[in-house]
Amino acid sequence: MKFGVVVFPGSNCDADCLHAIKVVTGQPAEYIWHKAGSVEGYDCIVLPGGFSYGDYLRCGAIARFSPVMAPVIEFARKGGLVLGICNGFQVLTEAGLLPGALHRNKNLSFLCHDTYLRLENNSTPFTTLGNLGSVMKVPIAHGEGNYYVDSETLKQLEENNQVVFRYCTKEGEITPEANPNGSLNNIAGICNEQGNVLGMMPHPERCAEEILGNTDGQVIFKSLLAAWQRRCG
Amino acid sequence: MFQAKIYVTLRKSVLDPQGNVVRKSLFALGYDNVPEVRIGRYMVVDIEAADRDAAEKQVRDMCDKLLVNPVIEDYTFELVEV
Amino acid sequence: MFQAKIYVTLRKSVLDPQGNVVRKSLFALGYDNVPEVRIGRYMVVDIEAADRDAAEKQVRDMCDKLLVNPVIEDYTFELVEV
Amino acid sequence: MTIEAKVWREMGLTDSEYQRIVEILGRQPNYVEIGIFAVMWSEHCSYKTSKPALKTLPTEGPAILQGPGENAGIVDIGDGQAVVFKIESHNHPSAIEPYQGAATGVGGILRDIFTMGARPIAVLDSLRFGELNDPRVRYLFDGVVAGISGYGNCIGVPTVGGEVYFSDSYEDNCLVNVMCVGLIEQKDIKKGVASGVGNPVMVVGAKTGRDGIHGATFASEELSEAAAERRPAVQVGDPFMEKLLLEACLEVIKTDYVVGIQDMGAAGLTSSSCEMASRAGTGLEMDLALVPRREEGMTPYELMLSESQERMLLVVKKGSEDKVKEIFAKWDLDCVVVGQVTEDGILRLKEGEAVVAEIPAKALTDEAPLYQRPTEVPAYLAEVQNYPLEQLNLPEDYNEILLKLLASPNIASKEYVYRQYDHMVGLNTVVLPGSDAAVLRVKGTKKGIAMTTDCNGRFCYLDPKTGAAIAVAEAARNLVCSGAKPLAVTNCLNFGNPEKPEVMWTFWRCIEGMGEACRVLETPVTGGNVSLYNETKGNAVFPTPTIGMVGLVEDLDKVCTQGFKEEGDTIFLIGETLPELGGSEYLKMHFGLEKGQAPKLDLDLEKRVQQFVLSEIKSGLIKSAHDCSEGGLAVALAECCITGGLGADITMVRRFRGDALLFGESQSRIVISTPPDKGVELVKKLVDVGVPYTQLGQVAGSDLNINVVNPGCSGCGGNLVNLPVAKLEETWRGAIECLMK
Ligand SMILES: Nc1ncnc2c1ncn2[C@@H]1O[C@H](COP(=O)(O)OP(=O)(O)O)[C@@H](O)[C@H]1O
Ligand SMILES: [Mg+2]
Repeated sequence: MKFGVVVFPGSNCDADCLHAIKVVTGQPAEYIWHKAGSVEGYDCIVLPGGFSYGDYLRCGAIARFSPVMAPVIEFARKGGLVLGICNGFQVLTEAGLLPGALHRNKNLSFLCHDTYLRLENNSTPFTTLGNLGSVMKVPIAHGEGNYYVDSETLKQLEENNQVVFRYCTKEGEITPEANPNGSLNNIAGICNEQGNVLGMMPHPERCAEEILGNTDGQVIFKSLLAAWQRRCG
Repeated sequence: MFQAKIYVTLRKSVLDPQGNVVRKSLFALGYDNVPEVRIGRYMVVDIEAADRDAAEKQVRDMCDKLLVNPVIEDYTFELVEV
Repeated sequence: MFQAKIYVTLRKSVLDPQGNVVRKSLFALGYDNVPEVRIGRYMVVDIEAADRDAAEKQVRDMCDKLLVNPVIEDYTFELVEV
Repeated sequence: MTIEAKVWREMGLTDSEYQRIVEILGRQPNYVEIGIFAVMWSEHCSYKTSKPALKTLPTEGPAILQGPGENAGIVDIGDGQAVVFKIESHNHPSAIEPYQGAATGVGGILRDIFTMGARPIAVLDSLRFGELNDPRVRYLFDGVVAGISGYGNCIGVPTVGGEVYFSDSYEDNCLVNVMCVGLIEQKDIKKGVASGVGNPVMVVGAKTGRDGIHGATFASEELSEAAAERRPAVQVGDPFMEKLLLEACLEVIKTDYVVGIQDMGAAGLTSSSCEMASRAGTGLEMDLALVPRREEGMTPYELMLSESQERMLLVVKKGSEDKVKEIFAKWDLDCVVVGQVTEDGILRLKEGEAVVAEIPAKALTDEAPLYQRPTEVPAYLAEVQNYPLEQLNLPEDYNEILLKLLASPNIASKEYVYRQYDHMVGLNTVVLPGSDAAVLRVKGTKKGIAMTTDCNGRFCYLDPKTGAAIAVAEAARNLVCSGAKPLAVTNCLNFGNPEKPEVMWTFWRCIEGMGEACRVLETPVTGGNVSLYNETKGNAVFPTPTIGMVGLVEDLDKVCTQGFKEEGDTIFLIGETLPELGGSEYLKMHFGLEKGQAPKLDLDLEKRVQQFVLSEIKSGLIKSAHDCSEGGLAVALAECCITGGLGADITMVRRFRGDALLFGESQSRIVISTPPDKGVELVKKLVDVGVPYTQLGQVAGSDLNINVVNPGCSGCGGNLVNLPVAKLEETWRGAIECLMK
């Protein structure tokens, strides 16, 4: 299985994603430059965290027009696996691959700390190896992770089971206190209707190695590999 | 040469965290007569165009395409010849 | 009840990184006729005041005290009765 | 230009300095030349006041690859790798505009590191403000933290540590010191030299605007109304531009096109060009008309003195210009040839054909006058040192005092600050902020790099020499507690107006103390930064010689943290508690006193304590280690309990005042825990090396209990502290946030 990690100007978790993918899955992973005209030959595209174009104007708003995004969108429409983490999630919403928008955290300040996530949907290719309702500890690091979408679409998201992760307490309850940024319904990550595009604010690549004291993030990369193996043997 | 003054605001339905914080700190400063504050973006875009219509059309395009996110934002703009 | 529309801009010779990047990406989108973009803030402040003068004075105070950073920003505002 | 106008005075030059310039040039300088001399000879760039003292610091050691004089220091960490690090102040800009001042401070120090070819892997920030009950202070504090967070997070270098102190002495002059640590393969080290006559000189990065003209001179005078008048256009940081610059520079440095490279920091194009020429013993000729600019009608004077951020000066091999441009173009960056290296040692500036300035490069860098400024013992010293502390009443309720201390902003958790910093990006942060020192792994090895910044300004105020030595000792202690061997120091010397003999005296004493400690602890000084004139209306900041230190963890499996690990473990205090209350947070918080003698520091004992703890962390005997700093033993124990989520039962013999025993800040003390069955072995080793210690008790339950027994006085003993760890934690964690609401 071959992973591609897109490098936008200002991406800064690109190297981290590449590292985590290789360490966890043992599969090849390469950078894809934002000016690339195609994403041929990749089985999964990762849009990493960071501050593409400085997060100027709106997070992800400018990166969304990078040349590479047209083939990425095409790839996604054809059912290709696309994972957007943090800034990558913001790019996906700006690009219209995922509904809604991420705006300023409710307390206005950047937040970097562990959060607890409850797995709400383990039937996506990103989460099959996780147990439904299980709690994982994954750090966030963002100033604009406050998920918003109009009530109509929110209703659909919930009905279609597109909410994949919710911020919760250590014990797994969904409470206002457990919601770090004011996201609607404590939403931390969502997928598209087909389930092949996932966007999440927390950083699984930051908790995928023993040495970093937390391996809860591994399940996402391992699930991706498993999904690919099921499909392509 | 034209100059577009673009006013971008958060949609009514969207909570404005920044506006709330500012309202609270105004209150703390003794301004108890400020029921609401909304904070948006103010963009001044210079644009070379043959005529007002052309300029106007282009500004609208830019906003719809890049400058404004319709999911959470609304906008209005003025165009002045300079 | 009055409503103040406050326009905050970066002072003339102060660098506007955001404006520059937006200008460049507009260019990349084919808008080669946009020599400059400056990005500031647009604030809408509701304010209860006896009369226009009182409101105006208060708005100016708020700007000088909290809403505007005089070291790098300038502002203007309009006041409408609502 | 009319010389009668005495323009040099407005630019901060004295008449005698001006005469010196006339002698050097053998003629009257023109306006541009005066401006160039003024900024290069400013305190900020020339160190004309501090150099004589700095020369006395130890700068050599087996691990030192680059000492003072370059853009940053370099230490060997084995395997052909090295650590590049430096600390810098941005005090004055941050006082004017906290967000941008702090942000551009981060930007500047990052450039110092990647200029050498190193990839920045961590930032630390050492901050000082007035008391948080003042709204202006809260504004500065929030602005500075937001600025560091805004810039550091965006560029993707984790901010992993630092310190924050609050004291009235910093009310009008906040201190913002930022340290950056980078990692490099020794073969890739680049220097700021303009060698190779005929080689092209290139300007890279942001366009030049009228930002911060005379910022360097501005940083060399008191923050007065008058100074505010001449305030230059504030520099606004562009972290996105810097990120592109960082990646592009590291890419181009990996090629062999680059001869020398230097960032444009204070005094912008002026300092970078003449320093590069001076180091190489060459000259530079530049056509200012070629410098990309942001604003119209900029004069040569403005172009040379602009402090626009995110710019670099490159000297590349002749013929490689296009290859270099290609690389920068890939990152969407301007890269323009503006001149070439010459042999005559002259910095020659043209505008088109017209020569606008001609100055010997060395005259700017090496011939600034040095000042042996007069010194005089400060009058306040005797008064504060002889204050009769022994007459103070003992506290009624030690529980109450401990909780108050944990809630004091100087001791309370700094989570409010570091949760606003991305301290994880890069996947290297093995020990996160919240312990004594941060530890980062070196991918592909078993090694880790530990780092910390430390300085207790109050101690330096009460006893400059001992205070500065303590800063070094504490920094080393913090590294040792994390299992690292201290390697080297970078320092940031924040003082008041050096033209005042009393300030100058404290400066010299601090350097003396620092030098002595660095010698004994074998941590040479690899560079740093001096920030003087931190003084307003006669109020100078506490002498604050901030120490940044890096250390090496040889095996990451042996890294150690402060939290207690397991019920039943035995707790020891390594080192000795003396009846010392002087300068303690307890005195300040409970009695409102910043008086007394600074704690004694026995450097030989300090060294033995550190060596012992380090070797027993490696041997696995020590499971947790935390040094006693602000708040003394009781606070250290509380922090071990909080971070470990475990309680402790402590019993001590009281030989003197209970408050000194619990809250005094005696030096060279480390609280450690060891497995119950290893206590005997540990004691034996302690006795062998003759390091004093006290067995305190064990890790147990969910409360912190501190009992004292009092031989020969029944009833004086008993339980002094009994508090649930949950209560300690809630008090300690929430304190600063509450004050900011
Ligand atoms: N300004 C800051 N930025 C980042 N981390 C900080 C800052 N201030 C304090 N910290 C972190 O909080 C912890 C405690 O700091 P401090 O009380 O200064 O420790 P010590 O007393 O051992 O020097 C350390 O891990 C330190 O790195
Ligand atoms: Mg410590």
